[in-house]
Amino acid sequence: MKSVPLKVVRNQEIAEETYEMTLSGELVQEMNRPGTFLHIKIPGSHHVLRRPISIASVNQELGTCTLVYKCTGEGTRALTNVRPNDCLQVLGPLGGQGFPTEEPSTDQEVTLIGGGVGVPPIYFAARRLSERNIPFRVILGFQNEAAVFYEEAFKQLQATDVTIMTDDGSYGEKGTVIDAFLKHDQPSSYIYTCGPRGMLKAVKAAAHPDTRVYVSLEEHMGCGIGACFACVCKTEDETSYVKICTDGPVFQSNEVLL
Amino acid sequence: MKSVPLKVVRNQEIAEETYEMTLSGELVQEMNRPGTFLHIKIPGSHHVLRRPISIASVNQELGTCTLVYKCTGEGTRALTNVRPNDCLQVLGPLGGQGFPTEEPSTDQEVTLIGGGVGVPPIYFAARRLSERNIPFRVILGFQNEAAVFYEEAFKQLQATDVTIMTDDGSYGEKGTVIDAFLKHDQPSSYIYTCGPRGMLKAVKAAAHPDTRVYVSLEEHMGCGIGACFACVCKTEDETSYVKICTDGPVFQSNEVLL
Amino acid sequence: MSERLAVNLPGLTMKNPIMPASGCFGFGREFSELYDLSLLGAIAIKGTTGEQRFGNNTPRVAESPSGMLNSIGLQNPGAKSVRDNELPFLEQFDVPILANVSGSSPEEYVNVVKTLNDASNVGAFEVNISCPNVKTGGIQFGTDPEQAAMLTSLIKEATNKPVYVKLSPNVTDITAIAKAVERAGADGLSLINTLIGMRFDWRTKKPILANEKGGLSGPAIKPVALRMVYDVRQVTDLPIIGMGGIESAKDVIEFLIAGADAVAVGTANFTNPFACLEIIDELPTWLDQLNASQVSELQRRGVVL
Amino acid sequence: MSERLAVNLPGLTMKNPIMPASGCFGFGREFSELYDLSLLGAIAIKGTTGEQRFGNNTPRVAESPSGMLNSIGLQNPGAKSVRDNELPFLEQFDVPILANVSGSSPEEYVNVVKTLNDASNVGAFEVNISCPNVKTGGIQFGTDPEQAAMLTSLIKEATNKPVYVKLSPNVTDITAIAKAVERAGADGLSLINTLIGMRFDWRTKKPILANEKGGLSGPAIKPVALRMVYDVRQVTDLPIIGMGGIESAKDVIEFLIAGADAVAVGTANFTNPFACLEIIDELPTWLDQLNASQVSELQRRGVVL
Ligand SMILES: Cc1cc2nc3c(=O)[nH]c(=O)nc-3n(C[C@H](O)[C@H](O)[C@H](O)COP(=O)(O)OP(=O)(O)OC[C@H]3O[C@@H](n4cnc5c(N)ncnc54)[C@H](O)[C@@H]3O)c2cc1C
Ligand SMILES: Cc1cc2nc3c(=O)[nH]c(=O)nc-3n(C[C@H](O)[C@H](O)[C@H](O)COP(=O)(O)OP(=O)(O)OC[C@H]3O[C@@H](n4cnc5c(N)ncnc54)[C@H](O)[C@@H]3O)c2cc1C
Ligand SMILES: Cc1cc2nc3c(=O)[nH]c(=O)nc-3n(C[C@H](O)[C@H](O)[C@H](O)COP(=O)(O)O)c2cc1C
Ligand SMILES: Cc1cc2nc3c(=O)[nH]c(=O)nc-3n(C[C@H](O)[C@H](O)[C@H](O)COP(=O)(O)O)c2cc1C
Ligand code: FES
Ligand code: FES
Repeated sequence: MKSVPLKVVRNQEIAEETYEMTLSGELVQEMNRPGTFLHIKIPGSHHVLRRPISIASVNQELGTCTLVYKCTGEGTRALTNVRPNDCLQVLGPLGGQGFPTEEPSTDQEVTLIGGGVGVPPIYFAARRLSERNIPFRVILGFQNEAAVFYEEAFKQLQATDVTIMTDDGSYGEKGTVIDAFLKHDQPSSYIYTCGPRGMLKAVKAAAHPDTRVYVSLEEHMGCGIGACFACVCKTEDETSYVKICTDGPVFQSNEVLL
Repeated sequence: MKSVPLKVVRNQEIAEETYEMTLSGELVQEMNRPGTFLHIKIPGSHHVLRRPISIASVNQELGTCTLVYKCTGEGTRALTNVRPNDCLQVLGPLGGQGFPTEEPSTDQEVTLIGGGVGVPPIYFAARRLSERNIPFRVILGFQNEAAVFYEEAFKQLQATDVTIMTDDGSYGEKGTVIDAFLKHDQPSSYIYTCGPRGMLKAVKAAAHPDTRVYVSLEEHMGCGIGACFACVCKTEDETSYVKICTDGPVFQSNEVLL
Repeated sequence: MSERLAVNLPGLTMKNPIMPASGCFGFGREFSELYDLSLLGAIAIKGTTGEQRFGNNTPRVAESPSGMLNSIGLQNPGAKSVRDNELPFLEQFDVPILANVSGSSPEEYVNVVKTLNDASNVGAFEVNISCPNVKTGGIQFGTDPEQAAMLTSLIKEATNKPVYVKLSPNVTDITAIAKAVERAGADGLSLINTLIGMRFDWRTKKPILANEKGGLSGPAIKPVALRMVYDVRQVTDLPIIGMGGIESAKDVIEFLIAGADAVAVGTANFTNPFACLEIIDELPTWLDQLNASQVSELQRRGVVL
Repeated sequence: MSERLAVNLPGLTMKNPIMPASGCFGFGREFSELYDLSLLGAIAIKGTTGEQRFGNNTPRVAESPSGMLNSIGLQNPGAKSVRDNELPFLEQFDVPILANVSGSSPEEYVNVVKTLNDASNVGAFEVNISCPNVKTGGIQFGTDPEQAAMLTSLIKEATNKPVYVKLSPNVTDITAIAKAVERAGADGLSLINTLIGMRFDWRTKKPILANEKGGLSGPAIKPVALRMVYDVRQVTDLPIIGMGGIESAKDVIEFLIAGADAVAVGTANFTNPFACLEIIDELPTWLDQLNASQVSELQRRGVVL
């Protein structure tokens, strides 16, 4: 974990209000766990809080990493104005626990479920699984056709299946990722999922009891390194808290209260 | 007076911590009075106040104006990072009264006295006088050699004389602009001066009673357009105030209490 | 002019909820050269005192991150001159005036109100009991509920026009002052005025402002302003003109949600002289996004009353 | 390590005037992975209560221009665990600890102080009478001079270590509280804690923070903090630890000029986790520019006392 400037290589819109940004620098060498994230200083001096963004993929040959972020507020809006060759102050990689892509064996299947900008860390996990030849299926949910991204990217990773769901049915099938999930009756050994809290909850509820479900959580963050207690989440038994930034952001679904 | 974006054409250091910036845009057409200024929004959102900077010259053929500013604080520091093709939000031209370069006749002489970053509006005045073939002498004061700028530019305008004074004698002559001024015994019809308040005071005191002395004043500004009462200066009789942004920034020296 | 934006407050029939804040817009002359003042919801004019005031020494403004300090010190030409020279100028515009009133003594406040009372375009008074920049008067009326109430009743007796009291944020409990002035007859509340602050010049090792202290305004104070609007909204039904750091239509929405009925825009006029106009232009789009047909649908939403 | 930066405060022999502010640095573990904590002047640890606390619901932070709101709600493992698990960890570093103490009742404060009293690296206590984020206790001690004094004397009786009282800025007159706790025996003052603020989410029309209100910190509050340090400096000779929006060595100079003897850096640790270290590195250059051979030459300069 370091705080260093990374150079912007590319920053472009890939879906409605959704941007893909590629960064280069030595720090990339330390980025290797899907589910971990970068804490990015927003250029322009009035933002005191950094923004946590998941690593969506890394290319160690080129020394680059790629992020996908949605423009939802002032900070991410400012990020869209960043240009190639600008530098971003990046703290990371952060997160004590990512998706355990080293766990599944080739005779097990992983179901990857991503909602909206929960898709990027899922994609990084898919790359790792694909490298290890672990079979995986992908279910992605988006608001509408304009919001869809990375369908092709997942297909190129030889996913067993890639299902796209949209809220309004304007692309893929109409419905939620849960609808798609329930249609498939073969329970997989693992589920890796990231998306809105309600979706994670529904995935947890719908999963077969034998499936190990890993959820990646989001919360407003201060420090990003475990010092400020901003990003806590209750444990499932409600007797204690975990810190999403350092204990997570990925948790086994029975560790936390969703 | 308008508030519009102007495009940055050039922005480079021309003396120690002193930058010359050229801007282009239609607004330049309205810039024609030496002594008037632009109220510039500092890029980067945490600055709520604009910065007043004098117009140092305009080139109507190219549609450009040039400013010279010293990096003295956070806002001007941010300005140094502006790059060609960036846009700056500019309100202007501002100022109700500039140097009256249309007043002198060709048989009169004008003495131009500038101190530090008081030089730019003096230079704009010199260009106008030169166009009208009014004879003028120039005395410029700087801290030291590294701070000197525009000596050559004034010479090219066929100034009768260009004297450079430095506080430490590292360039030109050692001493103040007043020292240089007092050496010249022929009083001129006009003095146009801009610089630190103490210098203006000394020029006023040293000037021959028949000389019309015009001083350009600086003050911290809010609105720049006369609405907020931030930039006032007492009248010489202390019975009332003038607003530097709209009644000035140039005043006849007996109008204001220096 | 969209009907959707209209807001009716005591004495102020506003085309939209936006007015420039007192002290940041002079008496409108300068801004009238930039745009048509009739487009504004109302105008809060510069704080007016009994006699002409020259204000404090300069520098009178300093900057801070996302904010500024001012210590203008109520420079103004005095109530008579405002009545005879400034208000008539504003009559050409179809916009109600909120006359901001200051003074060193209750008598002076009353005197200003009486002097301006007959100006037909003055829709209401805004009593500044919170100016941090004058030595006597002003702020002590704003920090003591009893004094605030006393001043309010005196002014209410002096005019038949609605009276808004402008509260100071530099207090332990702003709701106590709000309740006190409500009981004393206030028709509305304006909040907040500036927070007292200071900056120092590292070169001279002295305060930057000649007056040492000044009032902090701008986006920096927005969360404090929102909190106070919200707190005051919980204890009163009076109309609230919210202000403090408003720069955009989104900020306006935030103040409406917090409990304001209309808003004032101060410092943003310096950052962008067209701020009020741009906010008014953008408001309809925000209403659309919020599925609100009228501004009034957004007022007092988050309110627990 | 330059002797020029050394600062001596009661209980805190500091290599330099910089300490991370309470709540923004945990108990040092995380930052110790970024740099050597022995480089710091001191460390103010996270506010500690009698028993373990879980704090408020999330979201616990929100952003505002040049600032942030937090409503952590004093989550901490409780005094015993701090004594047994956190303070021993910090012993490996050559840096004095300022133990920040909170509670809902005077008894709880006293209990925390007694529990932590024997930890050898605790140089002094910082009594937080100003936390805006807990329902009971905390802030009412900070808004009433008598309560503040009462609490201070109780704590003074419970320990022989120096006691700093951390004041709330959410008061009409901070100097009254400062004088009261001085009379009650405080050895020093810390100021300021956060200003109470709020933000709203335009989409949900609800407060962003689960706890609704939170404490505003960061550069936005710097002018308010400087003003309060200056005001308090005029009425007391006690050492002052100044804080509120410090991001740079230049900010530190401003606080020293205003009247602080040392400073704490809070929010800036989030913006830049190396903030404290970079400030310490830059200070000597600033001393050069100011022709000061020692930090002490800059202390209490602008002071009128
Ligand atoms: C571990 C982690 C990984 C993430 N990965 C991605 C990703 O790959 N792509 C992506 O688009 N988004 C991701 N997010 C969400 C992303 O951090 C927020 O969308 C972003 O911070 C919003 O900032 P803003 O400036 O647009 O919003 P603003 O509303 O202006 O932000 C204000 C404050 O609230 C915080 N905030 C607002 N929404 C969220 C949120 N949903 N989660 C956390 N903080 C929030 C901001 O960080 C900031 O501190 C991730 C969040 C976490 C915690
Ligand atoms: C009419 C006019 C014309 C000017 N022309 C020039 C010029 O051509 N070249 C040039 O280098 N400078 C000029 N100045 C001075 C210039 O405005 C200041 O140097 C600049 O505003 C300082 O900003 P900063 O961000 O560097 O300093 P900061 O200290 O960060 O500024 C903080 C605040 O103080 C104000 N301020 C600080 N110093 C001054 C000052 N000397 N005058 C006015 N406001 C100040 C700033 O505008 C800002 O509001 C002019 C000033 C005026 C009033
Ligand atoms: C330069 C300046 C002058 C002001 N003068 C007055 C005044 O005369 N009367 C008054 O009630 N408020 C005055 N104020 C306070 C504003 O009306 C407003 O309450 C405050 O600035 C907060 O709003 P803002 O953050 O949008 O500026 C003044 C503010 C500024 C910045
Ligand atoms: C996330 C967070 C947690 C805090 N927790 C505490 C605390 O436990 N005890 C305390 O006295 N102050 C606490 N504070 C206040 C800071 O110590 C400091 O007084 C305040 O943030 C102002 O400084 P800053 O602007 O540099 O952050 C906290 C501040 C923040 C931002
Ligand atoms: S963000 Fe600070 S503890 Fe997680
Ligand atoms: S800057 Fe506002 S009146 Fe001159």
